Amino acid sequence: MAIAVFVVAALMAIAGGIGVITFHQPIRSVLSLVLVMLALSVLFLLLSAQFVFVVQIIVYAGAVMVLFLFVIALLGPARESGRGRLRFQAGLSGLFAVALFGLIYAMLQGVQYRQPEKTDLNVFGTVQSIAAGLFTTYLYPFELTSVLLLVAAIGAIYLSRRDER
Amino acid sequence: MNQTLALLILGFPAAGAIILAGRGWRMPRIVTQIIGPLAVWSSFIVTLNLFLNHVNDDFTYWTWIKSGSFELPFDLLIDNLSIFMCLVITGVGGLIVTYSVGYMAHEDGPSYARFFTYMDVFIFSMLLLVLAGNFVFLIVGWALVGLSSYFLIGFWYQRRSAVLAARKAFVMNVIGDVGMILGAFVLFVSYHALTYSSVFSALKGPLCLVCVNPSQAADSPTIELAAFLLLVGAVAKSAQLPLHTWLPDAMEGPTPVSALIHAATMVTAGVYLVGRMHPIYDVAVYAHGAVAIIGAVTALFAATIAIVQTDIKRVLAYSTMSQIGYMFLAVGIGAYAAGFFHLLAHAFFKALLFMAAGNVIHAMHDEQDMRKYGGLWSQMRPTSVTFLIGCLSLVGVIPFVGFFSKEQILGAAFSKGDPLTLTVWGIGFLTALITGFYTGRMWWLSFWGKPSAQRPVEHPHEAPAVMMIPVAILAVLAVVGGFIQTRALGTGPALVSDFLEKVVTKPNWEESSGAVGAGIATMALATALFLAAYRLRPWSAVVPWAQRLLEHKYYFDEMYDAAFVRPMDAIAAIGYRDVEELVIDGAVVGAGEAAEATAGSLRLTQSGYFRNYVLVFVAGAIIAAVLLIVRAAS
Amino acid sequence: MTIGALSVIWLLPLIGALIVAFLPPHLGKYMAVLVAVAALAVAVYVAVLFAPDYHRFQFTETFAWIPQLHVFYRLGVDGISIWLVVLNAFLTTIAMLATPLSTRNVSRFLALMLAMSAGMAGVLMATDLVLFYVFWEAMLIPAYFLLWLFGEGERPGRAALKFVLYTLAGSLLMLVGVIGEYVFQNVLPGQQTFDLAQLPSVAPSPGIQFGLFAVFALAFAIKTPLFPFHSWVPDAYAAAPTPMLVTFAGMMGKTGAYGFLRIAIPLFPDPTGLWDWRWVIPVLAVGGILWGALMAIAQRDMKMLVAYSSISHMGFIVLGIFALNVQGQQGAVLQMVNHGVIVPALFLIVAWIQDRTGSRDRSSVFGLAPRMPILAGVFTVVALAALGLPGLNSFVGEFMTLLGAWERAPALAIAGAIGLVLTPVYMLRLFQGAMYAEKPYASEVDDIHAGQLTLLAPLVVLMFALGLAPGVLTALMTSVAQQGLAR
Amino acid sequence: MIFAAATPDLTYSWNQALSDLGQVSAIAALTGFMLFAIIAELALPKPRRSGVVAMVAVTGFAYSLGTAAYRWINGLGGPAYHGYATGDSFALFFEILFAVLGILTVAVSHPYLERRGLREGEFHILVMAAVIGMMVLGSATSLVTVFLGLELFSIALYIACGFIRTDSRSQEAAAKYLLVGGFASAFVLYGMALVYGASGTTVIPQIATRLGPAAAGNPLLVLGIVLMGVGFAFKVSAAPFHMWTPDVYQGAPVPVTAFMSVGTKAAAFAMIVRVFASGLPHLGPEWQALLAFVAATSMIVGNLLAIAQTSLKRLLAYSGIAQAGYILIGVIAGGKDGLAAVLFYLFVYLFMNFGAFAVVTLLAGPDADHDRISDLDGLHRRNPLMAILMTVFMLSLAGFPPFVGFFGKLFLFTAGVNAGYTWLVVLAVVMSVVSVYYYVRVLVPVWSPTARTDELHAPVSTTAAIAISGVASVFLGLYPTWALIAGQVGVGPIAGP
Amino acid sequence: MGTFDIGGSQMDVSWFLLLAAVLFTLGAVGVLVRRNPLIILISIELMLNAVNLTLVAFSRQLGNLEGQLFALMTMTVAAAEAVVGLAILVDIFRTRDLEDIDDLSELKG
Repeated sequence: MAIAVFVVAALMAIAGGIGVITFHQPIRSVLSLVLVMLALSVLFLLLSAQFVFVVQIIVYAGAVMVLFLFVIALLGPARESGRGRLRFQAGLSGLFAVALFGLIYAMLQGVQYRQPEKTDLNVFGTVQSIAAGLFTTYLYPFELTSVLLLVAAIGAIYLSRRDER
Repeated sequence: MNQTLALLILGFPAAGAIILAGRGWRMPRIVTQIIGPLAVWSSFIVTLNLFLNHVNDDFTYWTWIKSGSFELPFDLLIDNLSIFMCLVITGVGGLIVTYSVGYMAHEDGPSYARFFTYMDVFIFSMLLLVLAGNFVFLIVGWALVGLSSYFLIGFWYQRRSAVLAARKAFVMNVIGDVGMILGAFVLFVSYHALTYSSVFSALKGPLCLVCVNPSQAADSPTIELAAFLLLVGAVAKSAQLPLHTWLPDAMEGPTPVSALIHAATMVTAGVYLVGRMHPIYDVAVYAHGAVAIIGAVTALFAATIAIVQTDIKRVLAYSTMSQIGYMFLAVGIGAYAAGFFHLLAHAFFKALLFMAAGNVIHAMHDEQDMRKYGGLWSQMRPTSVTFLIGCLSLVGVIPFVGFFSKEQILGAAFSKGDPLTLTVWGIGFLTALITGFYTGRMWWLSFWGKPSAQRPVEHPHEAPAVMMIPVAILAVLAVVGGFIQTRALGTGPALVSDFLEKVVTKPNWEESSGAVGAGIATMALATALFLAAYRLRPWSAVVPWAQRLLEHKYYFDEMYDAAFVRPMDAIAAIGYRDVEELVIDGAVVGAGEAAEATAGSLRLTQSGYFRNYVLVFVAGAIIAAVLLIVRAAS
Repeated sequence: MTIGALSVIWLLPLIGALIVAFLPPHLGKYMAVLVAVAALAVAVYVAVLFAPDYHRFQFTETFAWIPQLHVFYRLGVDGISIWLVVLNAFLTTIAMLATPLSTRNVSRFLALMLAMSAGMAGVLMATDLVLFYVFWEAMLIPAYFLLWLFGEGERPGRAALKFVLYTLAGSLLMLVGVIGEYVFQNVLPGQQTFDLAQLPSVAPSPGIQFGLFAVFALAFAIKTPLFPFHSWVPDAYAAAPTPMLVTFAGMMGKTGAYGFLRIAIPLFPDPTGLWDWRWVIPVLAVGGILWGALMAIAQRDMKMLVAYSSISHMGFIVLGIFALNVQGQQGAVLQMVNHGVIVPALFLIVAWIQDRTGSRDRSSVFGLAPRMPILAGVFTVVALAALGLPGLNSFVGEFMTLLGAWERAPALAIAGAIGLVLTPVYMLRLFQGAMYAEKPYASEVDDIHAGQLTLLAPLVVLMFALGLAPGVLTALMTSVAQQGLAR
Repeated sequence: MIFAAATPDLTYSWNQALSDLGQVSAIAALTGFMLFAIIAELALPKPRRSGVVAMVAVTGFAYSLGTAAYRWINGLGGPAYHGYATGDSFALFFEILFAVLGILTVAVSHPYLERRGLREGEFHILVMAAVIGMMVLGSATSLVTVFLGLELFSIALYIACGFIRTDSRSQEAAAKYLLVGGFASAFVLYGMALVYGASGTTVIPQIATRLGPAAAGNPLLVLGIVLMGVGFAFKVSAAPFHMWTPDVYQGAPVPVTAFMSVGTKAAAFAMIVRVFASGLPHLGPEWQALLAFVAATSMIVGNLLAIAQTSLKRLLAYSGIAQAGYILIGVIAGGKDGLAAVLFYLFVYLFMNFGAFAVVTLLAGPDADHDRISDLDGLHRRNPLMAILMTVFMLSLAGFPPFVGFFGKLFLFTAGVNAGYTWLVVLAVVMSVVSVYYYVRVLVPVWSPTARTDELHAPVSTTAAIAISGVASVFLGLYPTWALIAGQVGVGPIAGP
Repeated sequence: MGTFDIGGSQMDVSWFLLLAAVLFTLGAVGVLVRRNPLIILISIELMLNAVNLTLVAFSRQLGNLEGQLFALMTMTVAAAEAVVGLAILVDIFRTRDLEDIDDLSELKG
């Protein structure tokens, strides 16, 4: 059962991934990415990461991707036209990508994984456990994300402000 | 006291030179006229004083340098040999400098002072050469006389030929200097000393300190090497084969210079050297033999060339070479005293010949071509007479000084009787005959007959007293000088030999009775040829090729030019163009240009395209991963 | 830490430079001369108090500079460096005096000259390897600016850059050598030292020495310059302004030779690997003697001729150093001093001739002797000294270096002696060509004036004095502070 | 004390939280000042905003500097936040460095912005944010905090690069930087994930202890090292991951370039040292090989490409690439000496490189940065002080003694040879010769005779910043010992005392 | 060791890692070949998502919560990056029509 879910989700994710990089219309790429995200969220759930699953759907697929859609809507549907200037780019890219994947794949083979820790799977990944982690051990990183977001916000505001000169 | 006196010998000419160099050209001419000769005569007096007091000592003044085991003082060696040489130098030198007062009178103020400066420098250098008590100051003096010679040859620097001749003389002399320096190195490495006393006493002791087998010490390759290297110096300075080509050209200098440096003193330094180094040459038989052979060959060689010369000074120059060849021959076979006696005699008659010729040249307004003289006998009687005395002495007519000295040399060679000496005697005999011929040719051509149509001056003036008196003194000496040493003929005194053989080695063979006869016969034949030369002059029409060969001086200059001078210039020019600029500099510049070119092409990778950058990024990541995988695998 | 005499010798010109740079021309020159004379006075004072036969560094100063790396500010002099320190101060004074007030930005020029002099003094006095290196590199900076900003010719900047890059190529590799010497020296960890007095006793293994010697020797060879690493010299000397040449040609090259003597020889007693470097370098030195002379023969430009003659002469110095015996090495030091006296004089004379005739081309300068009798007289002495006339100073050095070389290997001395024969060829061509001709030089040219004569006078006096009594110099050379150098 | 980071710590108390805050007080204080600056920016009338924000920023940096210095002097410092951050001397060293950098940047950029008509307070806020990010990176002892710090200063810099909104070059720089930066971040993150997977923790000291010597050769870790390594190399702008550098440096406003040329590099090196040397000591051979490759490429590419440049910013960018190669030698050599040399070099690089860029800010006109080398024409007459200081910076970068750059190289190279990387050091010195060529080329217009005589006005704050940099470049060279001691103390927590 | 039980099925973490690797590579390809800057941004998001999958998978395999927390942080960062990226692109779009990232090649050399 779980394996079936995994296979389906994985295929969807890959399909979405291919979609991202093949569709000419940006809007279709965005939607493909949403598909990937949804598929991944399923996998997260499968991996006992309920809270991440929720955040993935609500924040990531929901909010961030909508932002992309807004921008696309704002700017108009720009299609890539012509063949571009870098003639060898596509071929070489394919080659390099295959090489990169091959290397990653090769190195993932025969890995001796680490002995798992004894964990109660009933609380693993629940909102409570995440919260307890975030507000105690992860307090510092958590606070840092707030600064990060603040800076991103200021930057975005500054950049998108109309030039007053 | 004597120590100071010895230094004074050097001091007077040095002081004279410094004074004249510093202010001479602003002083009245008379001051120059006084200081120049006075410096030399003062030295002469001091030397005479030492001579009369029989001083014999090695005076050390200060440590010149000390460097590890190499310690060298500035010391002056006063012994019979150096006193003898000093007397010749200051005596004959004094006469010649005095003569110059008149000869150079046409020069303007600065040049006049310059001339006497150079002359004093020369006297100083020559005295240093003979007085030096060690090899280094011998070399210093050796080089300084070369320098003075350079200055004086190039005295009339307006003449390009004089400038070139000066340079030629200098470079040739430097070759000799280098030979001597290397010879000194050999001696130092063997004996760890460079003073004469240490080296010679080491030679007398266990001879070769570095020899593998001490029993070979008597004559070792080391000693031979040192002797040969010193010989290079002697040969260069004394214009012997094969380093002789500078001397004829050196006649570009004023005539007193030729008389002093290129006849009487400097060119005989080689003879002095071999005499001074007799402990070495006594042991080094091959080098010693080489001295004799070089001397003999040079004597003949130079005499043959003298036959065809037309320039009166050049005849005398080749004659000088030839006579020095005799001296070399003498010291080379071990008859040192005979060699030095001929040195003295030659100083008398050759200085006389040059100065008398100088009178002629003066009178002829610097014309030196004998073919344009003629008929001077009646017009310049005193000069002609003195010149004739010189000629007769040169030829060896009895009883002029040349007869006694030359006879002694040939006699010594004849009597020793081994194949080598007999050979050199043969050459010497031949040379003596040729000497008679070319001297006769010179005499008849210049002074006899009718005045040449091309003569620049119709009524030449006789030289002034200041020039004539030194010539006369020398003429007297040339006539009577021989009688101080007549014992070779079986009777009479041998003042020079007795005096010098306290220092140099005595010949270890007896004068044979046949030698005297052979000597007298030789000189008689030579005299006959002298007289016959009047008729035999147009000989060259018979063998024109020989004339050409001799006129080109056996093509030595051409050979040297082709073998050394032109290749050197060519190598320098080609080396500069093709190696220095292309390779040595090119490699450096090329490296820079290569870097720039690489930069230029690398720059194209920075295309400005984002996707290219990412591509390179990924490529880098792949390379890094492969690197680590290969590393792990190996 | 108190500042000792040696510190004063290099700090004085440096501080002087900072002040002089901002003074108006006249005041600047007075100040510069004053500073140079003061430094010379201190250097002479040190030489006077110097003790011979003492086998350590004298007047030492020590201050922990970078103790973590065992780097100390160590100064000291021994018999090898003392005379070079004096020579440097002396030449700096001459250079200051020789600088005409009409030079553009003369204060700046003088300041840079003083700074360069300070750097060279530091090189000669440093007894810590890192400190040596620091001075070694630092002196390039003023040299570069001097060549570039005050250079002559069409593209002085190019010559300056070539000089700096070429020199740096060597000296940066030497930095690897300095580090290697530190890392590979034969001591327990934590006890490393950069002390030049101690380093000879802790030499690394021969294989390492072979490599380290190579990088050090390259740096020194370029600076000296040793054949065939000399190609910066003609450009740089041609571009350098004359007062600069007094110290640049007179002193800077010596620092390379000094490096051979102070560092390459004692620190690497056995630099053998694929071959023995102590045979390679003298062969190159002989090559330099001959090649430099040949190239000098080929030159038409008088300044270039002197530049190449300098390459030839430096060959004798290196040859003497690698004779590896007392005569050779003392002769080399003597010859450094001698060359330092002669070459500035030659360059000054060439420059004055150029000033008056407007040309340095040998073919267009002739017959000056009647026009400039005083110059002719002085030039005579200088030319003779340069060609190694016995009795003048250069002869002593050449004699000693060749004697040393003969003791090591006669072939080296014989080949070197050929250089002695070639030297008069080009020197006399230069001298006679400029001075003599059938007619005097076409236009009226002034003789050198009294100031210029007084500038040359001390040099000429030294040429005679050092020739007559070189023992004065060698007397102090008995103090050798390092093992491995001939005593 | 080390917490088991993975498990929630329900005993975490206020006191503990406050004490942890104390360990990162420099960061915390600066964050506070940044918030204050934001409020000021919002509240104040437009003409006065920029100045006030600048003042706040300087005060914040100074305060932060004071805090860090105080803690440094008193030897306070230790792990905080369950091992996710630390206030150890390594962190403090970088906090001090970045605080100084911040002050210098504000001092230089305020007049620059005025000249270019961009009196916007946001700039200083972004600088503060970037400094915070860098400080976080310096004090991070967990992969998570490392990543967050990295992103924090990167994002601030993306914006800062595009700060001149209407300038196409500024836009291009920002876009390129952001896109390549995001791409590289993904690599870093992927690598971190793999390391996490192999070790079960993100806390760096624990990674080392958990893995132990047995981890050597673990493919997960090797892959992690490759992926992180390329990302790190990107951040220090080492070849072949350097391609963004010249473009971004050239397009960004000069003060931003100045700031990031020093800051990014220092922060990224702090990250490399922390992650590799401290977290993965048992995989030393792997990451050393990787970094050696990167270092060699950087030295070659950086130095050679710099020759051909006409833009000062680009030239300095390539020079920065080459310098990254030199510094990497110290990292590869490792050990106390090597890492201390890295810290020393980073500290002095701050002055010499920033100073050089700061001089370039003076050339800017109202419409554009004038950054061609020829724009320096006649500097010795237009502003002699700046000419002298520029000379000092160039000579120092070229590694001439007695300027400080030489000693930095000396320490780095010594460590390199000591560790057996002689070939790398030889390559470095050979390429250094090339580098002299272009550094000196910059000086040509500075000192050449010129017709330009118009005075180049240098505002007080800029002059002060440049002068401080110049004095530091000279003084730290004449007496490098103290700074080297600081470097040695700084690496104490990583290399041992 | 790399396996864990999900709802009774034994699943291997390497499957997830492989999937993540595929997605990561796809994202990288997107960055490499696409010219529309928006799509490049989207591709980067895809790469980050792939990493998130890796983190969460490891988290599950190790029974260690940290991976999930890390993934959350990553999402935040991704969001911030997206916002800033979009802002920059919008800023560029305001002054010109940028449909090809290769148009951004004023800076080069």
